Amino acid sequence: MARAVTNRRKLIVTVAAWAVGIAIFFPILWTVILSFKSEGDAIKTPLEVLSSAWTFESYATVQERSNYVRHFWNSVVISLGSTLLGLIIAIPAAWAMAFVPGKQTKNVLMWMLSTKMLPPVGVLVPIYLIFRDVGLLDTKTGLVIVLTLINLPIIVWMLYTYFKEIPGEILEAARMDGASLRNELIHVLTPMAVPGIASTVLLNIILAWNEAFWTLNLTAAKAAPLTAFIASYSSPEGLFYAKLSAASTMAIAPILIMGWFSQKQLVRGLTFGAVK
Amino acid sequence: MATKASRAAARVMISPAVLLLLGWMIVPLALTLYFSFLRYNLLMPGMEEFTGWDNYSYFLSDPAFTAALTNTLLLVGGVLLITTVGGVLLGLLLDQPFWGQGIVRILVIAPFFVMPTVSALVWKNMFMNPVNGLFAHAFKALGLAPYDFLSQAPLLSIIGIVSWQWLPFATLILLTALQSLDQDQLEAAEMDGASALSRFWYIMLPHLARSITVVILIQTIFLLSVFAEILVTTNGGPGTASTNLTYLIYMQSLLQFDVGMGSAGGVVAIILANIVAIFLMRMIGKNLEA
Amino acid sequence: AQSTTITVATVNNGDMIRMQGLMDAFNEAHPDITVEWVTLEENVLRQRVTQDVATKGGQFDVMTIGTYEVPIWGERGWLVSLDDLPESYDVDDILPAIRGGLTVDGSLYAAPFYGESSMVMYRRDLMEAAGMEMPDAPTWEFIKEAAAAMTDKGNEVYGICLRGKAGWGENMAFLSAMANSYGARWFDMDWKPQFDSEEWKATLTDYLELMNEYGPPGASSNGFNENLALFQSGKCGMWIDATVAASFVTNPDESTVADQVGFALAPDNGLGKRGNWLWAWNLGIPAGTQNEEAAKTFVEWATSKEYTALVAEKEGWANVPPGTRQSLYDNQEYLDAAPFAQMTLESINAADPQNPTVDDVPYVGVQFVAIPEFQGIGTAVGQQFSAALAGQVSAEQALSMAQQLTEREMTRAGYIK
Amino acid sequence: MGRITLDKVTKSFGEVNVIPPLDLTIEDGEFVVFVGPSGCGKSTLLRLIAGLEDVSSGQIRIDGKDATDMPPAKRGLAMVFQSYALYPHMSVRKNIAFPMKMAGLPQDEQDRRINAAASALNLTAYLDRRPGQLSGGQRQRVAIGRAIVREPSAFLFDEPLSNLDAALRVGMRLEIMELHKRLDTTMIYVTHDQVEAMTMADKIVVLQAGYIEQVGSPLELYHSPRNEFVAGFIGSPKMNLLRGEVAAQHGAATIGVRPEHLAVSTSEGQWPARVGVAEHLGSDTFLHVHDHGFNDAPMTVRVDGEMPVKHGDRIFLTPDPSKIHRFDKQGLRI
Amino acid sequence: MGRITLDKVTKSFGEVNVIPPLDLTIEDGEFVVFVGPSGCGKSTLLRLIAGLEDVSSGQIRIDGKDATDMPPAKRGLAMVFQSYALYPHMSVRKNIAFPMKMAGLPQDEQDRRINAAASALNLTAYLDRRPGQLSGGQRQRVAIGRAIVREPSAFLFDEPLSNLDAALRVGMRLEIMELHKRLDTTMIYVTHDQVEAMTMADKIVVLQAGYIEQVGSPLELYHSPRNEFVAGFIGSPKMNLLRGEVAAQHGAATIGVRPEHLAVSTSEGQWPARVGVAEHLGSDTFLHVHDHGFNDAPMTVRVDGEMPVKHGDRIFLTPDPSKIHRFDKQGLRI
Ligand SMILES: Nc1ncnc2c1ncn2[C@@H]1O[C@H](COP(=O)(O)OP(=O)(O)OP(=O)(O)O)[C@@H](O)[C@H]1O
Ligand SMILES: Nc1ncnc2c1ncn2[C@@H]1O[C@H](COP(=O)(O)OP(=O)(O)OP(=O)(O)O)[C@@H](O)[C@H]1O
Ligand SMILES: [Mg+2]
Ligand SMILES: [Mg+2]
Repeated sequence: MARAVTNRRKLIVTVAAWAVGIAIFFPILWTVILSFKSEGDAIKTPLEVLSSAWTFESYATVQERSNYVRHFWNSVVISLGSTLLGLIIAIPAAWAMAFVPGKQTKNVLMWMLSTKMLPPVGVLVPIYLIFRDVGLLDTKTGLVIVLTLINLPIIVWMLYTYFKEIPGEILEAARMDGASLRNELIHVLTPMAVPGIASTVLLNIILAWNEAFWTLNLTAAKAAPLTAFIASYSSPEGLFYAKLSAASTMAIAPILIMGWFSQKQLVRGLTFGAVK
Repeated sequence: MATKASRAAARVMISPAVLLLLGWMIVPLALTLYFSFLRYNLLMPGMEEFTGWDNYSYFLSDPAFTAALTNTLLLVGGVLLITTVGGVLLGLLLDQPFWGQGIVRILVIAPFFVMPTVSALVWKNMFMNPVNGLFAHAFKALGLAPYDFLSQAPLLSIIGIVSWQWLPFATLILLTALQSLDQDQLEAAEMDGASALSRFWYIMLPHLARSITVVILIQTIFLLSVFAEILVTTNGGPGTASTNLTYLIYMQSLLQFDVGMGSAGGVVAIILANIVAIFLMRMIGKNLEA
Repeated sequence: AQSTTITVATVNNGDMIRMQGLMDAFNEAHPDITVEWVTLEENVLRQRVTQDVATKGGQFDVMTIGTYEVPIWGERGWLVSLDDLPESYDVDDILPAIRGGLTVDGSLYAAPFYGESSMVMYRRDLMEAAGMEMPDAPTWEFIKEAAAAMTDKGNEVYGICLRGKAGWGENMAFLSAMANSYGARWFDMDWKPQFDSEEWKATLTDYLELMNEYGPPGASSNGFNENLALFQSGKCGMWIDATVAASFVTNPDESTVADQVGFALAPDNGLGKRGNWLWAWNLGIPAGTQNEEAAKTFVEWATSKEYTALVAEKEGWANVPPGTRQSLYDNQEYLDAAPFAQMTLESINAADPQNPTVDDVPYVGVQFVAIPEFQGIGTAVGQQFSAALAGQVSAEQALSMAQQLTEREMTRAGYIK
Repeated sequence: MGRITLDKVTKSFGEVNVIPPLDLTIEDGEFVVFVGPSGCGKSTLLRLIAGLEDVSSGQIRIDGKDATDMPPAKRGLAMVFQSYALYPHMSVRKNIAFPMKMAGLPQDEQDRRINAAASALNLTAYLDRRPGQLSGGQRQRVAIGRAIVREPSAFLFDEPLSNLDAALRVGMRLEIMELHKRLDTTMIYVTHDQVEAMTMADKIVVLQAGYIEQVGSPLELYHSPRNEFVAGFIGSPKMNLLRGEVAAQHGAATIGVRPEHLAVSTSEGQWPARVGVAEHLGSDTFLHVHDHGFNDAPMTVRVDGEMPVKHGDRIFLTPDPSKIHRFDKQGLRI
Repeated sequence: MGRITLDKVTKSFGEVNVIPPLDLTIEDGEFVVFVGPSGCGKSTLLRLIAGLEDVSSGQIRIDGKDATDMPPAKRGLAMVFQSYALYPHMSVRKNIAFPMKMAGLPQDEQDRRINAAASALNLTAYLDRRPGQLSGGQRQRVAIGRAIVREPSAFLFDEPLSNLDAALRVGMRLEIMELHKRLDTTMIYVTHDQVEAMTMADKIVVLQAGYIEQVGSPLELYHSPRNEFVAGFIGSPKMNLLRGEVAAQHGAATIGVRPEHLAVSTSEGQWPARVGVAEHLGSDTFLHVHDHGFNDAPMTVRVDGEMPVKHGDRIFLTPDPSKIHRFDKQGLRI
């Protein structure tokens, strides 16, 4: 309704929305707060925690203990790499499904999604053996391949829903204009789908960044990303809340910041064609 | 578009994706299937032998199996219920005009970016720990005995943690869907004398149906394989109170290194997942077409 | 020599992490060897290294493994034997109980980094306030009385903290050891599980009573770390756990009760076995590694007397890895710095992995059964006991479930014909 | 039953004043059409009457009762939206039933009215379809059906035909007019289509930037537009407006001659000119005429379809003197 | 350069036979318009010519060469789509340059042609804008510009004006006609708009269900429709078709009289009737006449705007005898 919203009502909504927003965000906020406390202070009652001294000591310890930069870099390479590779494979597939649909298109799409339901724990050993034999254990390449494969269905689906919204006439126009299929994809389809591709990329980076099972099990030292970094803080001896908070903050901050800056794209992409 | 040339091109274009996924599915699946009929324990090399259905009968008759099955369904169902209902309500709230919309949206979306391991660690230690956790402090401040979430209500606690991670996802999709609702329809309903509640029930909710299906589909895919949250918080316990299928297979296959049994479990899980998948696809198929 | 890189998988325990900070010394002595660390939480580590060694994945050159794995792996030829260690390493200095656990058919398959048993740690101030005095070798009876006397739930002081988190290395480590002192055992000589015995029933009943009445809330998810945090923050009157904890609870930087901690041997029931276990974290080299020489050099260095001296120099004697060498306990400086040293040594020596129980058993291992199936069975039984602690099932139910599932698994594994 | 009075009604969106004070009375049973250029406030005015927007000041009375603060549902009006705003997830039957369901009417009464509306609108065969399965014209009828069953005291239509193709529009236009004849209910109708306005209205309200330029019957506006704006706006093709000397000859700043009021001859006449594009429609031919010596813009002339003229021909135009409209400097009719 | 011949071309989608065998020749430089009811296959035919669909059988020749299996880009045709299908992410300049870039033309030649096209189409000021920043008419011109620079042997237009509002359509219609005059290239134009078809075409092709009903110049079709379908389809308002006795009097199964060929009198005439709805457009009035005694459907009559008739009046109609169309039982012209 375009009728004027009374300020009173707006105020009530504002209070409610902020309360909910802060409640949902609170665990993250609290983690960040604890990361700036000493171990001893971190387990005190909330009021004492807030009034205690602020310190960078946990960050210093974490930094000293583990090679954050390397884990971070591995995470970046793996998530970007798998996203890029995924796009290269998925764009043609999504083009085919969106613009030359056949009777089986829907089924193929659903089948692709169903491959995501394969429980990873059930197939770890076979994959491990295969990776061992081809020498992909503890390599970024290996992880890029696995993450590409597990996220490919999602990428294909997202792109498919995006491409379907692009009028086929434009591609036909390109064809009339003498564009080959390759040029049609590179010069017309891809740039037009940029918003969709952007959100696909974002979601995929998030999924790849947070994937903890394969990244942990197929790496040792060289290719280990931030998920492995976290695994070394999960329950050490002694007080660890502050160190855990610091490590957690360091692990999630990059993706959180990226997500915040690009949330518009992300939100649009997340709708999976659910919203027309 | 439908010329012979373009159809041929389409087949070429789709084949890398299809072949890769086929490989990704078939190769491990075939190996898993093969292993599932072997007595194969990593710790006892050289003793592999064919055992027929042994692994299956052991896996299926394990009392933990029924528990895991129930827990899996409860976990998926519980999280879906909380996130969709919560998502709709939150979506409705955030759809209203208010001050600071952008910032609140950022706050709400944040949990989606948090690694499952991290979120489980944070909830377990900083919040649900019955001695040093925030909830314990809150209970004590209110003069109540601290509640031990992870041992008294392990599955519920995990449902809570997982819901926290997925609520933003549901909220965002549903919020976007709400925003896409044709205002004319709401106005028409208003002219037709529908109260706010009726407008929600008869106009908004049906409009959201499609988005809700997508939320359910995507979340189910991810929720069926919830693992890190359980490993970090309860290790599937106490007893088997929070063991889901994925975790059960993990225990069989990676804790005991009983690849044979784990594979049998994997096959069972794949079958179950596909039953769920078929069910979902049916529902989606209908809802996505329109 | 050209530079080699070795990858070391290790658990995220304090002593290991300390070693990572002292690598400068190693690098100086061996500039041609670069060490990459993979630090993981215990359960994850165990799963990763076992999987890697069993499949010959070759991702690690040195693995941190426990006394449970060494005999099994050694028997299968998965580890490089360490029989050719130089004279200067002084193998004979290693405590016999520890060394015995790492030896298969006369060959040493891993070098102990630190060893531990379990003992009672208690708060002297609270004990005093309760008007009691802890003997050096308490009985379970005494422990129960003391726990009752010290508990003050209003002030968040709990008489006793014990492991409750499910896992063969968590609650089952404690409970198996406790059961030993109650005269119970895992299997009889025919590998028949014994959870239907009176002894197990007594063990579990007493354990549950202790924890329910005098333990902290949420005990069913407490492992070593959780209990350590509780004790350090002054919430426990007594804690029966690994001897290595002693250095943490007496460290004033971390512990609010550092100067009030006393030690005693693990309790017994007068049956000749105490409720303490034996464990060591060891460094082993998987067979087939490309960098065997470099790996050996590292293992030798990390478990040597020189390393002990290095830690002592940099971090003080209280922080050296304990429980592996007799020479450490002959060192007066250490004994002065570590008030718990004597008790640790005695505890270790009191354990006998070959004869862990009152009645005879077919297996080796104090708080575990050194067969490959044990990890799974132990954890499953641990789940049942943890459920009993959480109040979800009764002690009887938990025991009968444990009996059933163990029998099932042992039958499947072919032990029970 | 359906007299609507606007009394000094204004509306601003924030700073923007969309409707300046405006008075208007719509009599019971009248068919009133709002026309005006895009953005002039037609929809806003309609929505103010419907109650979907609050007035900034002034009063709206319906049948004498002050309705200014009544919620939309209480005003007893029904609205047909440009997009129809059908409920996509409900069948046609449910769509039509919705307002009655909201009003809590008994089921048999609902059925009676649905059947009556459906047969009146030729929808009986489609009652169980969803809107998505209907053609544009059918959808439009459903929207009307939903409005009819409420037995409103007035109907509001916001460009209800603009989404339809030309052929369908003609048909629907007639149907709405029939409906008006039959129900004899007040109808307020917004359109930017000339033909619709001229053929449907009892009374046309010409708006520009929120102001009412003229109110009158279609032929009143056609024959005596009050000013140049109305003159240019009403009639198709547009009236030719000539300035300068010719206008001065008629004692005006501007004169206007409609294309259909110019006689064409190839031999003699008042104004010589040259044919540009000739559009042959069969029944008529529209000539776009250049070089007439007045202003730069081509003049449009309507001639008989049989007239043999083509591009480039020299012709002579003679205006019907009684049909010349004269305007002063302010653009007002003289 | 631009002679297109279809030889027994058919097209089916799966089971559905959309185009039965069809022969058609389009001469070089002709402006051909395809009209027909919705779904009759106009777009399909155009897309077959363009090469965007494969023919099911038959042959398409362009300038004598067999083009049946040529890919679209090779046929040397340019197409303007209903939605214009501009590339939204490219500036106007890039849009126009795209086909030349694909053809690998040298940059300076590209620039030359772009500038020529832009100045011809009045787009010079907009070359650096994106399509999203242009009005509908401007977008249409860009689409044409993109087509022009390829110097195609023929242009194909698929309802290019149907997305524009009425006023703009008139303007663009004239521009396309100008363009045709200037370039003298073959143009094939699909529309369902009467006026467009009548005013633009050299030759109209009337399609029904994939069959060609008639091919001829606009006035040919208006004056001598080959059958009832064409008679009813061409001309607005529609021709009145009368059956039964009146028709028999003229020795036909059906006779047709256009609304503009009926004289109306209030006193005397051939056919007595009663006025239903009277649509006053000012310039004309369309009377919907009932009770004429022939068939049930009302007849439409066009009378002068000044004629004082109203709903319910009795009138008399007299057809112009020379303008009566006669059809036999099969609906064919006699
Ligand atoms: N909610 C709003 N907020 C601000 N300005 C608005 C709002 N709604 C309408 N306007 C402005 O009010 C003016 C009148 O809009 P309105 O929709 O009534 O025009 P209209 O006559 O219906 O035009 P059209 O023929 O294009 O539908 C326009 O300038 C428009 O921009
Ligand atoms: N890809 C297709 N698959 C199946 N049938 C099709 C396809 N494309 C068109 N048709 C059918 O072919 C017939 C002709 O369609 P076409 O689009 O050529 O009609 P048209 O004359 O352009 O209609 P309109 O005026 O509505 O644009 C229609 O019945 C249509 O349903
Ligand atoms: Mg409007
Ligand atoms: Mg078409």
